[in-house]
Amino acid sequence: ADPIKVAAIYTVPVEQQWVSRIDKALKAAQERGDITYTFSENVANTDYERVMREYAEQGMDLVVGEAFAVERAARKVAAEYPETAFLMGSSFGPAQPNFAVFDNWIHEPSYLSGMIAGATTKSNIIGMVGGYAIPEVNRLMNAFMEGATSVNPDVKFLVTFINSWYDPPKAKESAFAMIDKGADILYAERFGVSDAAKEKGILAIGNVIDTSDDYPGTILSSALWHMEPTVDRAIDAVVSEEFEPADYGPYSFMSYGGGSFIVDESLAPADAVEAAKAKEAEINDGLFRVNVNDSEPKSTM
Amino acid sequence: MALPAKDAPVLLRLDGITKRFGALTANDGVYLDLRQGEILALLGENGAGKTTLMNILFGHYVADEGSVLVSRDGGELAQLEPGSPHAALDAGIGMVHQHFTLAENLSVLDNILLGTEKLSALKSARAPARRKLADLMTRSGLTVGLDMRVSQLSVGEKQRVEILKALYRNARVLVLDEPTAVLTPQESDTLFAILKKLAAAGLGIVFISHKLAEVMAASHRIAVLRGGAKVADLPTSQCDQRQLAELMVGHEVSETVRGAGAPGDTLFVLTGVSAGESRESIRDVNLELRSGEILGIAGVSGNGQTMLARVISGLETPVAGSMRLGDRALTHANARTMIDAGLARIPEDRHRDGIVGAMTVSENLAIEAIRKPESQRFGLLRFAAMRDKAKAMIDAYDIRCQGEDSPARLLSGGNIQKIVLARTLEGEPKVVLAAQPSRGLDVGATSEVYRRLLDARARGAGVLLISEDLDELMRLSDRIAVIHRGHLSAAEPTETLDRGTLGLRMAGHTMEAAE
Amino acid sequence: MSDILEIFMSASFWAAAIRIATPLIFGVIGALICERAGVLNLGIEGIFTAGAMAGWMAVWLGAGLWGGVLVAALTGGFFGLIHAVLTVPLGLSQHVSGIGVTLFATSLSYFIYRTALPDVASPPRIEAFQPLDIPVLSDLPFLGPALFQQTPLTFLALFLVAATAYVLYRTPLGLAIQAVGDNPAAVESQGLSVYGLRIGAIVAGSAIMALGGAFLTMSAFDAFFFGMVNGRGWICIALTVFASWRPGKALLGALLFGAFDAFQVRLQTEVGSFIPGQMFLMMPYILSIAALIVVARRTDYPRALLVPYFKGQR
Amino acid sequence: MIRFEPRGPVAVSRMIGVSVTAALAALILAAIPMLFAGLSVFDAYGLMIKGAWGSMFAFTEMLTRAAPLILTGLAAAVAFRAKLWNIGAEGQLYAGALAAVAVGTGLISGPSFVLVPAVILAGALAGGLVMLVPTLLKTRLGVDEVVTTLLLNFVILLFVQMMLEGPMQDPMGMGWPQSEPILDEAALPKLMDRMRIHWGLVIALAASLGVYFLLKRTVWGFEIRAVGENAAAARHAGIPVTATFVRVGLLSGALAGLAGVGEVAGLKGYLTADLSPGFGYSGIVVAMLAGLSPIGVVFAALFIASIFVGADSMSRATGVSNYLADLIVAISLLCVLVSGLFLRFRIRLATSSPAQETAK
Ligand SMILES: Nc1ncnc2c1ncn2[C@@H]1O[C@H](COP(=O)(O)OP(=O)(O)OP(=O)(O)O)[C@@H](O)[C@H]1O
Ligand SMILES: Nc1ncnc2c1ncn2[C@@H]1O[C@H](COP(=O)(O)OP(=O)(O)OP(=O)(O)O)[C@@H](O)[C@H]1O
Ligand SMILES: [Mg+2]
Ligand SMILES: [Mg+2]
Repeated sequence: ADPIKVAAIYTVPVEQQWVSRIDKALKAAQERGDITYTFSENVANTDYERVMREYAEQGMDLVVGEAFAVERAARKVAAEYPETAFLMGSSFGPAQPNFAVFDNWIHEPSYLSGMIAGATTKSNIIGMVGGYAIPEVNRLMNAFMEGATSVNPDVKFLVTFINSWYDPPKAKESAFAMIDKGADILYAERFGVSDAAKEKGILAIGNVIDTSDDYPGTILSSALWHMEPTVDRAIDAVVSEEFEPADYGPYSFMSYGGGSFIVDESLAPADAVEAAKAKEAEINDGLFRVNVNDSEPKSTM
Repeated sequence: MALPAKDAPVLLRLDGITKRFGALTANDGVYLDLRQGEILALLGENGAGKTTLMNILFGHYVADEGSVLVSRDGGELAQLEPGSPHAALDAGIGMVHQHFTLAENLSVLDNILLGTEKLSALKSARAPARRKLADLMTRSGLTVGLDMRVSQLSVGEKQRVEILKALYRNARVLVLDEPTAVLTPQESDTLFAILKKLAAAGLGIVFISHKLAEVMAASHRIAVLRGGAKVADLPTSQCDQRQLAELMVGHEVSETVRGAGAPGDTLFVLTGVSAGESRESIRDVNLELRSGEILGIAGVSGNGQTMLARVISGLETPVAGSMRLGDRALTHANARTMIDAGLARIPEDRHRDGIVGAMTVSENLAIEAIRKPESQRFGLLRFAAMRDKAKAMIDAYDIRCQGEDSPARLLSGGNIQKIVLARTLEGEPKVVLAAQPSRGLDVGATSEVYRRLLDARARGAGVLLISEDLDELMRLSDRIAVIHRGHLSAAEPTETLDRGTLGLRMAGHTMEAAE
Repeated sequence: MSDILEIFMSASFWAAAIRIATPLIFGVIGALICERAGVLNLGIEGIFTAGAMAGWMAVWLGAGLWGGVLVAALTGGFFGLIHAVLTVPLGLSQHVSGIGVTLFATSLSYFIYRTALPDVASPPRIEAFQPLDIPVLSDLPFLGPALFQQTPLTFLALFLVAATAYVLYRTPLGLAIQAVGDNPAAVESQGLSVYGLRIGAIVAGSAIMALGGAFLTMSAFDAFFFGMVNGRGWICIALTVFASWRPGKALLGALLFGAFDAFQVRLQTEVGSFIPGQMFLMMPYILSIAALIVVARRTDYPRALLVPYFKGQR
Repeated sequence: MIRFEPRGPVAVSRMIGVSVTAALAALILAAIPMLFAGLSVFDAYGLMIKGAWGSMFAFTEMLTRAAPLILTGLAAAVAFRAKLWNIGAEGQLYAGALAAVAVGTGLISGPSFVLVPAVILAGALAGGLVMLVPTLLKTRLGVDEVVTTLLLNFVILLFVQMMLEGPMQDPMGMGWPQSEPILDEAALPKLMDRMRIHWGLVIALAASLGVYFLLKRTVWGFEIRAVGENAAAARHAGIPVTATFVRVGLLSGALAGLAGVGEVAGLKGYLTADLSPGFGYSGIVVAMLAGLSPIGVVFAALFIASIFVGADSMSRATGVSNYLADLIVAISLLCVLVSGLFLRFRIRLATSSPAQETAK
């Protein structure tokens, strides 16, 4: 069969952790010959609707994107182009006839990486630097904090948001400030945090993408997001003309391979690794559910 | 006055200079020689092309035709590279511009050094420069504090810096564009003494002036420009003032004479007014102006005249004292209320305060009356009415311009002053404040200003004339007061005063000592 | 309260303040040089971006760190030249030309970066400048970690402050630059070229600004990101006024800003749960405005700032 | 050595000639990055034109993007006329949007003919008040407004974020920092079905006529021009300088605020902290391209919007990085800027030989 035509619309540059996962999954599908792929990055809010329409007008079979700040417009456009399938990142539910949603539901591996961090910290202080306090970020941080306190009730958290998706120097400064306050593990929601950890010789927790090659000996554990299960299912559905406006969110769960957890065993205590692995199995078997808490995390010191 | 030798070598030759600005010919085939040791005065009406000619000589402008020849080191005349001040400086030409060209944020020393050292030098060589300048200052008599910031200098001092700049560069030709326009009589006298000394030492000097008396006193030779062309070039000894005035304007000029006045009641009163904080402040000023008189205020610039004018113009609020016009208290008035109260103000800096250059002549004529029913209705401008009125004023005041819709910035100083006169005197004001009303104006324009002020007086208005020109004050004023360091003396009838007394008081000799 | 005192007592706080201040020092010195010559350079935000991108890319392509610094400076100079040509001989509005240069430099940098590196999942990294370990000095108690464990670019910035002050106040060139920003006619009547001085100052100033950008990608961080300059250039424009166009005060202003930023980052973790984070982030801007109100009366502007000079025009 | 001589009135033919030359220069320069990206230049330009003017959809999209640019352009133009350097239209736009949302999401209720004007008024007022701060700081305390307006942009944006994460956050927004949607009765009506083009454009066009009329025909306009050209002389002539600055500040801020109203009440329906892709800054560019003429602002905004929308669409059709669109806008801007100079000045190459000079 001919490859189907897929377009993606990103509101940030493709290097950003989040969209880089979507981009990667789509590029892989293109490599396989399943799709042709094109994208627009850094699309301003004002322009989002136009870009969606343009792609729809160009006869794209599937449009992938993030509807977070443009929910209403995105849904309206989708409704006007029933021939095109839309798979959009969204905090809300799917909509008839063609608007499917996804989100980065990696609170499970975040919980696990929290368990590792909680068991590894010596100062009992963990610093967390985030971009904005939005649900997608909050839920991962909260899961991480819960995981850490579950193994170490004494652990305290420092939380800062830098109010920017991209300002590595600033994220780095926030991280330095936390190290000054005694943090010996940093939760690296943004670029820049791991650099501070590396420079000061402490540990960092990765998020969404695997950066352990960039910071050997620094990344203690990471919660990774994989868009392949989500994207591939959507592509299959479009190819087989069975695309439904469903919630693809669960395909980011660990049980579907949408999320995964890695740990550098040379840096973590063996029993902690063992406990986390055990919890991982419980989650995959459906025996343990990680809480979803979208409220803004606060410092506990 | 000792003349330079007839066969003194020619230092500089302007050879058929023509310069056009669009349709206007500012210089029209001008030939001019300057010999070593000679002081040449350049005369002409406003807009006759004097400044333009000097700017071409100095390389600010490039002539459309003709060339400038200079003798380097007393040798053969050689063509000067046009359009390059740098080349002019190298050839020993120094210029003191009509508007000072000093960086106010630098010290006197640094202003003089500017451009004399290699820009790649790692350090400004101030010490040797100081020594050379000390020597220059004693020889020429041009003294000024080298470490003062230029912004703190008086006009006279700035002028000295300008000349020092030229001398420091070993100028052999010195050009001064209206050097005395802003100087007091004493300062002017000093300046000309210095110029004579410099000429005797071998410099060639060209100066521009509108003041015929000083031209007669200080020059060896006089050249007159009219409409861009040279109309006369004579030894000073063969000239007289009346003849020069006629040469400049092209027709006979009548002397302005002040008839006997009929002063009426007291109109405008300042009681114990103080304003300002710096050295340009006024302290406890008392003043009474009667209707039908001209009250002159004499003083060396920088003694508070500017502040006094600002207070009376409604631009500055006094910190103490009161101000009254008739029964109306005006102490806290702003410009608007002053105008409405019937006070006309002619500003000393007509380019800065008098006109909005980018707006048209007609708009500038209407600006003070823009909220009056004659110019607007329901907040909408009445263009036709404004234009008609402008045309009438242009005729009545003989404002030379390319129509009422041309931008005011293109007009010459004299014509700009006429705009100000027209719009302020138009409403038959009760009081007229005229600050330096003839500064920089030519003979014709000056006599026009005088006539208008005398007319106002005849009509019964009170005129307050602030001026640094003693001749002007003596000629126009019924009474004269002197301002010194912010204090205003009591006014005395002009008949009881003479130039010498006034000059001394302006210089700060106390009233008692003078009497 | 004691927590707050503790912040000021820590060497790492002061080290952070200097680090955060470094790009601002480059920026404010560059802006100051341009404005002293009479030209406002709102291209600074774009020149920061271009310097950040070009410097980083040069290193990434193998030019070596100092090679990267040089490339950044040349890039800044190039964009400065555009601004200079538009505003000096052509006399165009300095605001618009500056904003135009910012647009141009930013979009060109992004376009080149993206076209050269279309397929990067995460931004490629370089081996950035490392903090120096100066014998003796770096080991001093408190002062060592606070002042002397910085990267070479920070020392370059400090050196540039001193050099700029020296040139401005002690050399013929500096005097000419000051004069041309005050009264171009004074410069021209002394045989110097107004255009030459202004163009030169803008190019040099812009080259220095670009180093501020280079610091971000080669010292503060080790990769280039879109939007990474994030308003730092604009801050420098404000700091220049704050500093009354004096290099010493410019350094002080940048350090104050850096200290405040470092402080708010630390304070946020202390009281972040009570006060919205944006309040902290607003503070530097509000304080800058407050500072301007205090200094406004006393500053003397370069009088010719924003005024184009046309030879021989009325 | 280049020399400039100011020209008098410009002939229409010359105006057209210069504009065409500028456009050609821009096309040629913009071709360089296109070639660099491996595009066929002619196809690319074809796609650009199609992307901005080639269909009703493209055309309305272009107009939609032009509407806020007209308003921010006017904001800059009117302020710059008085030499009040308002660089803060971006912040004022957000203030306007914030106020529109505050009023339009249920603060008051009523029919459209009440709510829509209320929203518009609130936005204009908010923008104006924001600009009042730097204006008063300038007139009362002598604080440079370039810097204060610039800095206030950041303060206001942070304030908007704070409100969107705090009191004004949409409770139904799943925690996203965004406001509640504007009530349907408070939204600016659309101009066409299925298109995004809305009444904001009409407001913008009306505003440009209004500002033109104000500057040209009214006493206030006269005073604005006088203060802008020579504040000292205006003051001496009795024009209330401070009051004029305050009026101009309020008007300029209000116009920028209206841009925010249009974006939020006409286009998006709710407020997020990334509402504007720099419309405030682009407004300055628009104003200067227009030579500060209020009518010219409309055309300049259409020009900028066409270039951006066209180039953006072209980059998508060709699969080239869409940063190309911004780059082409920047290049066009620089070219048009330079060309404006040829209209205002006669440019001569002065050589050192006077003979050559006369030969010209
Ligand atoms: N740059 C210029 N552009 C256009 N016209 C000019 C320019 N410079 C001078 N002019 C015009 O050329 C004529 C001569 O001007 P110039 O300044 O030489 O007169 P002036 O004799 O020095 O007058 P004043 O006594 O008022 O100083 C005037 O009509 C003036 O308006
Ligand atoms: N020459 C000037 N150049 C630039 N700005 C000026 C100038 N003169 C005045 N201003 C600006 O105008 C502001 C207001 O001046 P001022 O309050 O004296 O005006 P005013 O005529 O008294 O107005 P009002 O009658 O409304 O009080 C000054 O603070 C200054 O910012
Ligand atoms: Mg003259
Ligand atoms: Mg006032």
